[in-house]
Amino acid sequence: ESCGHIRISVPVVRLGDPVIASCTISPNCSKLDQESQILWRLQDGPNQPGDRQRRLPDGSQESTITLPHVNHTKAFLSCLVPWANSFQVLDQAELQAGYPPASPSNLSCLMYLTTNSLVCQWEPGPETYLPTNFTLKSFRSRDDCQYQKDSILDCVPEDGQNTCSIARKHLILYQNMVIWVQAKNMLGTSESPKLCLDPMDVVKLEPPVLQAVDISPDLIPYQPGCLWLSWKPWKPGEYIEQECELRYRPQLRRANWTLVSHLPSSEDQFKLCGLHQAPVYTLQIRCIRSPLPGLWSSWSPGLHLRPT
Amino acid sequence: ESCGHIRISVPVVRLGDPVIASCTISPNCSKLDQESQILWRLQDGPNQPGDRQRRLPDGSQESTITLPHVNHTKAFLSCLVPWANSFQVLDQAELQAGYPPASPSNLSCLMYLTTNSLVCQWEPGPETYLPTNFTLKSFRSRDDCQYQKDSILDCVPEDGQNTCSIARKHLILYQNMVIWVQAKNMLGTSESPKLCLDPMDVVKLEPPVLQAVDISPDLIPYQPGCLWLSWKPWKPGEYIEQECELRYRPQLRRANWTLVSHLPSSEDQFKLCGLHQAPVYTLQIRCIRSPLPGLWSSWSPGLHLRPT
Amino acid sequence: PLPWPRSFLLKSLEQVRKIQTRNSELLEQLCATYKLCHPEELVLLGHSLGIPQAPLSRCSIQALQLTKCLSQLHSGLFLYQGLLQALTGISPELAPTVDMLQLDVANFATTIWQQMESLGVAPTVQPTQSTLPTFTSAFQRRAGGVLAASHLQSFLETAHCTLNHLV
Repeated sequence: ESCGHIRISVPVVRLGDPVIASCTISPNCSKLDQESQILWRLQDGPNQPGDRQRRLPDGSQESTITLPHVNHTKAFLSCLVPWANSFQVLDQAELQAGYPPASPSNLSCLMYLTTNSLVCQWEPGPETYLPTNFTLKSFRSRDDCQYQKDSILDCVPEDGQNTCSIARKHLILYQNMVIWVQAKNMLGTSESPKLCLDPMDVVKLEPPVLQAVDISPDLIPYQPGCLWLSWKPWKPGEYIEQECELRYRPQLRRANWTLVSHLPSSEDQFKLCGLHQAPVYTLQIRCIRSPLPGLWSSWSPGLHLRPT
Repeated sequence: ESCGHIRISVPVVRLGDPVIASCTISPNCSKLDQESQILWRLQDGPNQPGDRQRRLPDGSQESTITLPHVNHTKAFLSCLVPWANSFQVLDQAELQAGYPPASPSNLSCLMYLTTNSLVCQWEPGPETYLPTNFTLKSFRSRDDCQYQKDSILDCVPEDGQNTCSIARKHLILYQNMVIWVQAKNMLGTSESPKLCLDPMDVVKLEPPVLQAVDISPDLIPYQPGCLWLSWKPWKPGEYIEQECELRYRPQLRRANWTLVSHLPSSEDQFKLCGLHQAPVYTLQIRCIRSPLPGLWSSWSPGLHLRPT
Repeated sequence: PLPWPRSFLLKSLEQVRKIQTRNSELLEQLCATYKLCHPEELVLLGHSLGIPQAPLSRCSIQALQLTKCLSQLHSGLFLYQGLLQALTGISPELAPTVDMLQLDVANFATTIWQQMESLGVAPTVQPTQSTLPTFTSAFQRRAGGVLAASHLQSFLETAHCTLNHLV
């Protein structure tokens, strides 16, 4: 049976909050001089006496100490007694301090057609100094996300990551689902606002590959300042009906983009004329799921072409 | 119950060997004209009749075919009958051809002190064209490796890798162990020659870090053509008694190395003189476990210094 | 009966295209790997194995009955989801395509079922899978898979026509 035993009011407190600890030396601790003064040591600080030491009815000695402001996020509090010309550590307690988690924010999700997974990311909020677990939670709902149709799925991110990937087998495409993030540590729990989305409405679409088309002069009469283009939708998303936008500008300093909207997602021969401002033009295309809801793809890499 | 059934003499043969197959159409296969000629198709080749077709006592029709030389490593053999103005596939058998595994060769092992694992590698031998499993097998032995003290440990390499890593918990350091590789496929099994080694005798030692030492002139009288060096053993292997070798040469075309052997593994001030052939000299050091058996470390990266 | 909402039609068309794309990938893989490239050569085997074909008679443009068409669509998708089950375990190379196809078919069935619920024409109890054919050899399982996938392809063709006609 060990001689000393520490009890703390709360092992984990908010940074700056007080902590009360008591150390009790049992009477049947033969090797110790029962009258010795119980001392305390925080981390490798000085040995200091408690606020109060008293003998309990059962003969054991009890010292109590109050640490007014815990400002170590992690510290060890030891209880000692003088012994020979040194000290003996009788017990040690671990103190942790930090903050309860703030609500995770900026939760956003993208559906990747290449990996067939819905990847969500969020901002964790300020440092809590305590081990804090984030869990991406979701359940299937009906059109208006008002009520829960399935059990809640927990997606646990890889260590320290603020992103989580929900595998295809857990997703029901074309149905709304409710998604949110829960943050939990020893001092509390918080939740992000809830998202209501159909994974297919947040598909990460890639732009088509824009290509120049060689038109042989005998087919089409020569026209100066023109270009013929073709593009095909990005393969993994070709079943998605899309609408595209083309932008082009002459390779001149401070040249502005000209935009051509409402283009089809596939085009074999698209003629662009009136390109007289410079020998070389830069062209880019991007697409969006339409008429169903979706997100714009990024612009395709710049294509630099010489008009006729 | 399906109408046709293929039987093959052997589903896996040596490349170039013959295979005999038979296809039997049961009499109670109502939809079929019992007299129809049974045809064969290898992969997507032409439909060809068998060598012989006969009616069996129980009324079923049986066609037999011999493929004299199987030269597909993997092929599908189908049994068909004419039907309406097309054909009907009644059954299909998978044929595989390849070679039994040759004995794996050049088995060698190194003990890595950083990962605490014994990593062995080998050469698998010629392509067998068949799924072939390699297993690194080992058991603890006594000094002369003559007999087996423990059960055999199987180390299964990652897919297609010809290397396997035996974790520390499976190793008894400073004891001999017998290690070999077994290769197995449908056509046979083979084994590499056996190694008898103590993991600590094959430690992959890293060279020390060679450094120049600045000797202040007032301490030691100026001497032209000299250099002072220091080195410390590689941290993870510092408990291993080692002997080192230094080599140096002037930075001249076709300069030869000069070797200084039997050096200690740790040196604070090593004086090297007689360096008059060039303004800059290149120096390298390597060490080996000694007097206990071991392997030379690689040479340290070249250190380029200007003698005094 | 109530017309089908445009968003339902557009989503269903997209799902049909998605499944058709993946289903033809599966048929290509079955052809490339097992040389089973002509479903018409497996008709006899299909009969003996009892591979069913889902009817879509109430969805044909000529005899279109919206409510019955919806329930035929749902039961057909439900049937093919089960039939594709036969393909799992055929080979590691095929597994990803089959798994995704099954999920896409199941999700499309959910879209249809939800629409039936919205229109108040959904039966109270979800259908249960009828007994599926059993396969006694790897060849039967592959041939069953080719037949199921090719039946599914023509099933989707009809569905695509109907949905296109309505959108």
